Amino acid sequence: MTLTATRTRWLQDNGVYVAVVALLLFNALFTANFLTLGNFTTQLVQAAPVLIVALGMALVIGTEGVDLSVGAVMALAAAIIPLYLGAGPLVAITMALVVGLAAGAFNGFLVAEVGIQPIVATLALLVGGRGLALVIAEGQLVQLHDPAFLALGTGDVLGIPISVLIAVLLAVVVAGLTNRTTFGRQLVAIGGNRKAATLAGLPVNRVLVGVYAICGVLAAVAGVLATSRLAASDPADMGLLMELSAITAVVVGGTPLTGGKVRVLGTVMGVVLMQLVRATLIKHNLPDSIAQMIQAAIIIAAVYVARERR
Amino acid sequence: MPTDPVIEVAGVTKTFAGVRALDDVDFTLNRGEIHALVGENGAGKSTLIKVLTGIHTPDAGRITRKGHISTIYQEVNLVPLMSVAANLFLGREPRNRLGLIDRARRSADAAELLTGYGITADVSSPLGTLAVGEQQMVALARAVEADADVVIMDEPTSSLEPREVETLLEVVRKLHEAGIAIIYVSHRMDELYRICDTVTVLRDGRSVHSGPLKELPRIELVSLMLGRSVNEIQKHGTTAFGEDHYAGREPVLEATGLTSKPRINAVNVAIRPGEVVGLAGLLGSGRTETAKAIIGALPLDDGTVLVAGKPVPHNVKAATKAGISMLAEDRKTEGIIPNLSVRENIVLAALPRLSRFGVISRARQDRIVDTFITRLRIKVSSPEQKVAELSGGNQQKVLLARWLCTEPKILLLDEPTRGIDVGAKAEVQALIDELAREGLAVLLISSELDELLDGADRLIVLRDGAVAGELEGAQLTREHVLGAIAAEVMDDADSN
Amino acid sequence: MTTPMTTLTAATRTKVLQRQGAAVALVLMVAVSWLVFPRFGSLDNLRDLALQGSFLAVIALGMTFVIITGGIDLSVGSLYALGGVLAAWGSQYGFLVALALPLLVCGLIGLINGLLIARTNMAPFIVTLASLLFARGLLLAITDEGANTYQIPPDSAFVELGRGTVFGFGYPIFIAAVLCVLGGMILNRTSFGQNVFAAGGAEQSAILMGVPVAKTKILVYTMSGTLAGLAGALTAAYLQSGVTVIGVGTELDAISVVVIGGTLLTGGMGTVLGTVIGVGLIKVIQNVINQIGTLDSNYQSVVSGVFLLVVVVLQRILRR
Amino acid sequence: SPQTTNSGGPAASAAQQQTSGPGCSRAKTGYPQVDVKGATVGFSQSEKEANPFRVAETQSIKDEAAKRGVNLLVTNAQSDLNKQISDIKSLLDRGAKLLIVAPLNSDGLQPAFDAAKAKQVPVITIDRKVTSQPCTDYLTFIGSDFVEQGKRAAQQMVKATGGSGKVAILLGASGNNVTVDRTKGFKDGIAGTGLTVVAEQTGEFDRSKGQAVMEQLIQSNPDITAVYAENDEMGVGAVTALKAAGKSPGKDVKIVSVDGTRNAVQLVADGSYTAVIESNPRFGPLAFDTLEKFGKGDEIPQNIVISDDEYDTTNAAQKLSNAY
Ligand SMILES: Nc1ncnc2c1ncn2[C@@H]1O[C@H](COP(=O)(O)OP(=O)(O)OP(=O)(O)O)[C@@H](O)[C@H]1O
Ligand SMILES: Nc1ncnc2c1ncn2[C@@H]1O[C@H](COP(=O)(O)OP(=O)(O)OP(=O)(O)O)[C@@H](O)[C@H]1O
Ligand SMILES: [Mg+2]
Ligand SMILES: [Mg+2]
Repeated sequence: MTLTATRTRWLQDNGVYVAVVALLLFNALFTANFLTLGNFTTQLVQAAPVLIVALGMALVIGTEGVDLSVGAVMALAAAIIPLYLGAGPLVAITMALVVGLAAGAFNGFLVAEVGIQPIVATLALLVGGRGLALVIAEGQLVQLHDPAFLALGTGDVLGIPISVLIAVLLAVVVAGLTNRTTFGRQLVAIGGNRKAATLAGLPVNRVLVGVYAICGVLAAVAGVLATSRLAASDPADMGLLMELSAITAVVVGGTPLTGGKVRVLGTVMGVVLMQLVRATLIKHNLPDSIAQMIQAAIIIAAVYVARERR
Repeated sequence: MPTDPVIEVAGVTKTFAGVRALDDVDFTLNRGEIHALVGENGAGKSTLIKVLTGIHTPDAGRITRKGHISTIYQEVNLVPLMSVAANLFLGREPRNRLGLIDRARRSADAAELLTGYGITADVSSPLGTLAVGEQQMVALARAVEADADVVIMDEPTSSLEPREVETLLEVVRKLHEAGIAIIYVSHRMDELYRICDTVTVLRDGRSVHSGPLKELPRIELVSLMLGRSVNEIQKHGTTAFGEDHYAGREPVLEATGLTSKPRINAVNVAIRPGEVVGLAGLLGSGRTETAKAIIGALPLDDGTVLVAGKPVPHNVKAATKAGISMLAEDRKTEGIIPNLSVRENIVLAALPRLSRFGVISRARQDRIVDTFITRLRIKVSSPEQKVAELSGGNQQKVLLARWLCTEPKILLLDEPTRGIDVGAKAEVQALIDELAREGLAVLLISSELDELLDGADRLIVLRDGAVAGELEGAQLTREHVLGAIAAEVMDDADSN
Repeated sequence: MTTPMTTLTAATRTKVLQRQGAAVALVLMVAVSWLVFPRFGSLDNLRDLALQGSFLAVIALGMTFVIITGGIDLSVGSLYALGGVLAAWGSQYGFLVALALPLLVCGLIGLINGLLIARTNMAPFIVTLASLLFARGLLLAITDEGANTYQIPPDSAFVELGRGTVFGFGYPIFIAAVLCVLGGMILNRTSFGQNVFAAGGAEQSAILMGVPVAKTKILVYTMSGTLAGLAGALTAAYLQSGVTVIGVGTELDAISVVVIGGTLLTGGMGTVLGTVIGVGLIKVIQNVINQIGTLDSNYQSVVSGVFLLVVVVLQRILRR
Repeated sequence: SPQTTNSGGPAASAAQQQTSGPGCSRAKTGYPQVDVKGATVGFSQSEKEANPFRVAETQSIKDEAAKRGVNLLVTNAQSDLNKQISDIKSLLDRGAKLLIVAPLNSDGLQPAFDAAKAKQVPVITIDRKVTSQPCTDYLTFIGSDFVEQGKRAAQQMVKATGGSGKVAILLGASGNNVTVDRTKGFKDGIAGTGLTVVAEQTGEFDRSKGQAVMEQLIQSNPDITAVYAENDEMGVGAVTALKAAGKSPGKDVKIVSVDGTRNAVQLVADGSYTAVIESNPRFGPLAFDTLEKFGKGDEIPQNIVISDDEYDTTNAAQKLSNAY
């Protein structure tokens, strides 16, 4: 293999890391007060919910699917919290996760058993889910005061914010799931060639329902964390456009939308990259117009480098 | 024959991520000749063809082409969702006065044209609803009708049964008479000797011989392909099936009354442990459907499947669990998982057995994978190589390995040697034999009559989705089988 | 048809019914609405329904082509808004500029989408997601972060394009109708159309069959961008201004109607007629929600979601 | 240009007004007389009732309609401009003789107004001014003056900071004219003082985005001493962000925002917020009064500016019940 070919291949596999490092360097040099602990904490805390959603999204994308309903599921989780907070945070969180699980499993059922294309199956929940959340919450934002619940969003363990810990833990679990388990292997096999996977006797429907259910639960976890951090249940805005952020992060991280492959660490890096991009644009006080165009350019550049060559 | 090259290749090299698929290859095709291109699986035949047609750009070397080339690629390359007629005329649709596609004429032309190739299917139905062999004939018709100066055929007969093969060879002969040059790739020696003038042998990406075919003894050709001495090969023989072995035990598989309208009707299949039962029949007679019905991949109107006397629910998962495995006919769409590595593809179906609490054991995996790569002589750069990068034959071996490592009780093989080279074919056949001796029940579907006659202990002949007869013991001769199949032709004659 | 095997059997009749699942749903919806809500059938209401549908239909027409090639175009919502703003700005220089500018600029962005997708093997979803952002950013940039809304002189000929009527039916309806007929013709009766199907049905095979897949894709995205720009221009003419806040989420509407119309998201299959029916369905349900009148605004989206679900599930079950 | 008088008293209920521009009467429009009582009135809301302002606005119209024995038809455009046009047309179709419209956007409703004009149905626009012709396309506009709101926010800010310091602006959604006006008013208001704008970033009128943006800004500009949020939600988000960064909002960082929601006013009362300029959503009484007046044949003004209250540390606790 020629040297340039090796180099392109390397860049292709590691492009997102290079981009993250480059952006960190840029900020270290040109952004005031960037190299502070507080700043890094802020970036991680803001990235945590996106990462949690993106992990689930990566699994779904691995099966050659996509889940547009994650933002709506976050809103549903947010709407559920105040209803049950009276019975204690644990009950409220459990209920929110159960709703996420149910929503995800419902998506999975539509995709696997009914055979509806993922993008449309989950579009229905995207359209209706947030409305449902608002109906549950009677259109109201509810401020939350339960200290135990709020600690989830603001507390830390040994200086590491709890939400970041949870996100990292979940990333490790999802990485283990994809690389080390039968379930993970079956998932990518289904994404690679569903017909062949069926003929190989894999439990295709069970895996699909499982994957969407996991994605739903993770979206609910993200919804719970974001709600706690906001100290309010805000179903109208919670997780708005989260589906696009998550998909972008996953794809920028090197997981192809065509399925058959899941890159967990890449997804983490994709989330970090997009978070850094947002932070950089805000810190340099660029107008929204320029900021959006720069984001577009960075997405294209990152995906261009990591693209699969024919 | 005067040399009048239409294609000239000099010093072509093509490398894929570490694999040298073509290494300094020279090749010349003269006007009006039928040129055989042979070699083991992975020798570089398909790659050379793709370089010739411009799909791949060579790393080095020179290619000169004269005239229009039309190609039938190894894997059927048509659009399954489009109608048969649209596929046939894609890119050269008949137009009406307004310059718009004349759909009525397209359908009429297509129907007429295909009748000449023995295809009577509705030309307005999606191509994907045709059996693989029929699709292959459509691809052939498409390529031949394209007014080409050169026609390249990469294993065109691999999914055809005898009658279709004759049709195809007839077409080749006509093209030859019209002065069209042909490159013909096949692993079937008989065909090559019947129609080809010259031969080029590829081995490990290098062209090791080029010259007239007729003068080259068959055994020598094989020796050139395999790179082994003539003596060594003579010891082994050509087909590797051993003696028939008949087991006196109870059937392990009993499928009764399998019906899925309109494709199969009340098909019964019973196989005893250690028995190899062959399914014979014409293209589209329902052999694939029967196998799929047994494994639960085809919705059934009626019928039951018993394994060791116990009924099996009608779905693939349950069937796999009960010990049935099926090697699918269409490896591209129903077999390989292209994104995954060779290792992952091999262990896919056996995963539950190789893992504890859902966590996979890497060591056990590697052991199995190494065993099968060696045993089936799968040509890979490493088990981590993507399966999509393998040559067609090697992919087939990977799939075979996938099923063998599930340690099935019943193995359904749909065209197991399709596209496999002589050497490997013998190995696969020997393997089937060996497995049967170990007590496996095998259902063998093959379009190659010899393979069926040699390999099967008993033959079930299908016709129009129903069992037309069973042949056993002394009846297992070419004449008997052709007779059973030919009955259809006579039926047709009667009804007309 | 001279195919010997074609006879209209019961099986093929069911097939026709299956393929027209959306049409059946539309007819039912319209019939029920007409009975339940007397005002639904009023000429005014139908005219408005058709007019509102026409803008979406123009966008969805381009989307149909894109989806048949197995792609997706998320940028149409932003391009729709951008097209409107450009048309309004251009209207000060006359009719031609007002019409041509959005088509050119949006077509160019579509072309870039197509080039990136076809030539670099990047996923359409992500490429067009980036252009969704880019076009929105561009729109904000040319309107001073949205502070400027360009007005179209009420007496300009351009306004007539959006507001003019024939028998009370707006020009955009006719424009959309003509485009859809043309689109259907291109799809089914030209080799470009056949290439679109082939590129989406089996890309690798299509390449091997000599179909200019890359060129086809580039054209299709250019078309989609141009049509989104045209829809924007028509809307601007209708609204008499280049409103900056429109088009958010329009891409999802367009995708929904295309899919409801029976086009496969995985590519290779689809019809323009289906898309038109899909547009009809979405607009009718919206109209019916209004006719009910008492529905809480939050329930409205729940109803839309459930409706979308029911249609796709029904279609799926019919197709079995 | 419209001027606002500061009522000083409890906001809302009475909704005092200041009018301007040449008047409009039934005689000028040639519209038929319609008695408000018993009439069918259509109300076209622009956005989902998912934020306090919209909830209060719709409720105010509904309450007043019930009080006056009006048959009210309500539609909601769900933030879709084309849908609002259809909504208005369908209201006309369903027999509305009077219309109250909360426009989604200043531009683009011309076709709807034309349809109303054709049926001789008078239209009152509330909360957002449109660029169409008053008295021709619509009767009058009732609403706040957003530029003025920005100016008043600036005055509060100058008062609280003593006219010097570094301000971060949390902008509303891009492309929205409320954003544009509230920014302009504020910037005009602080011109010539020692306040400098060091950052202006959009928080899209959303609490969590406001919070996220504030978290970024406070890291890169730790010397920020004032925050102007263009709605309460973003301001409340900023409070959370500032507290997390170890600042004490309302004290070392002054916060002023526009809206008058209960949550924000409560924060003012608690001392962790500086001031809130009200954007009054209670259009019901004023809107129906105006329709009645018009029906009687009286001349009504072109612009009716609803009075906006303001809350600061001195009055927030007493006025808390007025917040919505
Ligand atoms: N796209 C690819 N990427 C990587 N390696 C490839 C690719 N295509 C072919 N190869 C490798 O090139 C070699 C030649 O493959 P080719 O398909 O030409 O074999 P073949 O002679 O046609 O074999 P068969 O008889 O099995 O069809 C093989 O080792 C194969 O693994
Ligand atoms: N998906 C399908 N839809 C409709 N008809 C089909 C479908 N698949 C196969 N058929 C038809 O069913 C019949 C039996 O096909 P089958 O594949 O079983 O034949 P076969 O004997 O295995 O032939 P081959 O040797 O080509 O595999 C054929 O006529 C074929 O056209
Ligand atoms: Mg080959
Ligand atoms: Mg078969």
